[in-house]
Amino acid sequence: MKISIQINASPYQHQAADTAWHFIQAALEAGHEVYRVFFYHDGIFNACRDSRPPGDERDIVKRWSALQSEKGVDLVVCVSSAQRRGLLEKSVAKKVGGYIHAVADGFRIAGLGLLMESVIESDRHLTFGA
Amino acid sequence: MKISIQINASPYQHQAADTAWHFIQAALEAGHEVYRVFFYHDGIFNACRDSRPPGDERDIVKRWSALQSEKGVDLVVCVSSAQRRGLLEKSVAKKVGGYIHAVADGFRIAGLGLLMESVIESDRHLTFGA
Amino acid sequence: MLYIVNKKGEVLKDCVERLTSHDVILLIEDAVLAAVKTSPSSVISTLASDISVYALRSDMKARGLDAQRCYERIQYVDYAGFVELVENNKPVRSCF
Amino acid sequence: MLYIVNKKGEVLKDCVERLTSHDVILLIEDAVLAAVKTSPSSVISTLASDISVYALRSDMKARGLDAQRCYERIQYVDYAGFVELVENNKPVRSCF
Amino acid sequence: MNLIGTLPLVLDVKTLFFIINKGLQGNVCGQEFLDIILMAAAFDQKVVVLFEGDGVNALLKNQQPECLNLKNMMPVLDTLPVYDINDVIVEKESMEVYGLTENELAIKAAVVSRSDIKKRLRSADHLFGF
Amino acid sequence: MNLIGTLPLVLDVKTLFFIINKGLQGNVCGQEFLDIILMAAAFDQKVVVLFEGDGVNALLKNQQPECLNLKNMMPVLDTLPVYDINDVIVEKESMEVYGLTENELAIKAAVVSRSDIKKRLRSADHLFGF
Repeated sequence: MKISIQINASPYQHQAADTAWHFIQAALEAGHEVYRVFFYHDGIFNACRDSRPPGDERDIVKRWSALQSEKGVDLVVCVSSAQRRGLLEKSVAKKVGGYIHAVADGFRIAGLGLLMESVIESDRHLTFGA
Repeated sequence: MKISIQINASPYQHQAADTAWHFIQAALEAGHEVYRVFFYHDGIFNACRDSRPPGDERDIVKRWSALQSEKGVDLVVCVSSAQRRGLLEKSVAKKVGGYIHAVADGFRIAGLGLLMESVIESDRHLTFGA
Repeated sequence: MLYIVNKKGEVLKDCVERLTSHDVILLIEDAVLAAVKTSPSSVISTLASDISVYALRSDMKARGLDAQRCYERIQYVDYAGFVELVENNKPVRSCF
Repeated sequence: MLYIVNKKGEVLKDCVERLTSHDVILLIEDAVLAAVKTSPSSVISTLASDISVYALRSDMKARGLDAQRCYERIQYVDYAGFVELVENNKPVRSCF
Repeated sequence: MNLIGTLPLVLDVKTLFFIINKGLQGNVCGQEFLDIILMAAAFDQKVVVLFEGDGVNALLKNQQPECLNLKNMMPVLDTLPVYDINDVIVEKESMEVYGLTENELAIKAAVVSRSDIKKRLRSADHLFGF
Repeated sequence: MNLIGTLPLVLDVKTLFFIINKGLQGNVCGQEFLDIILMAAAFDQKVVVLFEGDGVNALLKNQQPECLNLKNMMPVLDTLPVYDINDVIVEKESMEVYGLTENELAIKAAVVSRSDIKKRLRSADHLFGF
């Protein structure tokens, strides 16, 4: 089964990002394909490269990066949600050669078209919100 | 009357930052003193320097900066909330000579002590949340 | 004591259950929906008469609600009135 | 049809009012509090018997709730069971 | 970085229900939700927009969010037919809760009972909320 | 940038009520709220911690958030007396809602009726929630 995931809430302030992550682990273990994780609304803050939780706590951003590097799950941050909220700034991106310095490893930036594609190609679409 | 304000929610996703701003305008007009605005939890995202809402919409971050420059209201971002969520990163701050490149003009970074001082010195403390 | 409430569901209900004589409650943001008379979730009708109920006018206007659809007991304030309520009541509880 | 619910107040109530025969509901995050028998806000007891009610075990455990305090009709799943519910039901509605 | 992504040439047509059960004013989530709806239409999907619960108030005439410097969503709702989104339904029971009649609605929408909506929902591929 | 701020040498003593009416597990807000409580004690304020509503469940023994990689707040609650925070009260009516008895509570707390709590609340200078 192909599963599409959408995350609407910021990490730490809400459990949504935790629940989604545990769900994805279980889905992959059961042999399903996670077609894409799309970060929307405040969900884009899951991609904050500079997030530094205290050392004795889970690091939500790093956990997402690992999901991409180890399991190849596609992580997409909505460009318009991110620009509104200050995760990305075009002039900065030009200077530093891309958005790669704002978002953590393993995330890519794209528009809502990639959410739609994910939804259309998948058997299920789950939204995790606040 | 001295009023202390605490903002717990991210801008745009919730009305809290809007309501607080309108309240503060009215309080200042009525001759009250706003002792401090303290940004806590996801409220720290109100200070995102790079936030770029579409041109036909209110710019919440700029509105806060103006409140500081025009009315002298003290805007304080909680350092631990901000580090957890990725608004600030110590190694970056060292390189660029301070946090000034992460937070917008008019905000300063500090610990919970400044919230406590604000509360103790004020006649009222109002929290605006999600 | 002043309660500032911004949601109409459980948040408002929890608050209303704890109101006592001469308390003041101000509905802001999405809580103004509870001012509508027909709303079944509106616990406003259950309040004792010695409790003052206010709603923030701009939040009503933003949502297209007019006073005719709302409980007669509700009083309306603008932000200046919001500030006065805060000035005249202590302590203030923000319920969100 | 599967409903995934993460809050126990109005969100759960709105969802429960729309459940029909053979629907499945899964309580996650703070919604697991609605599984507690004594909770007055728990609308679980009002559900028809042909509706299946599940709760996510790890969210119960995290909050110190054990099955003895909860409605007997509730079935418990871990994340693997959560995935199976998603696999076996269509469409899925996330209520938050 | 690729902002559009590589899309397959031919995509399936799925039935997508977009459920608006909260007001559209006060925060940006409703606004960003409408963006998803428009994107779904641009992808030629079968789009149904459903107003229920508190969401029926989003259809009220004379909403004036401008008084709080908030964006009015009514022009976007007015645009739905332009995007060939004509399957707009409102739950009858929720209208009764708020004492609304059909001629008080700002846009054209079919008033449908909860049980009939449920029959339609069962045939959907994916459900979206915010 | 000044992380501590300049504090007056002598601060007033105010009566501060901290109301926990939500669970402390699942997100970081409860945890960050406890930080404010500890800071208030460090400032030698008169601190009262009140558990009511869903918040009474935060006092349950045997909470195991570690199973979701979440931080357990019980060690912090255990620490309250160390910070001279001894005025911890639980609303009787809320305990009844969840069928809890006094010996099921993980920490020492006085069970007080709603009406008696209200009398105490009225004497507070500031109320905090999250």
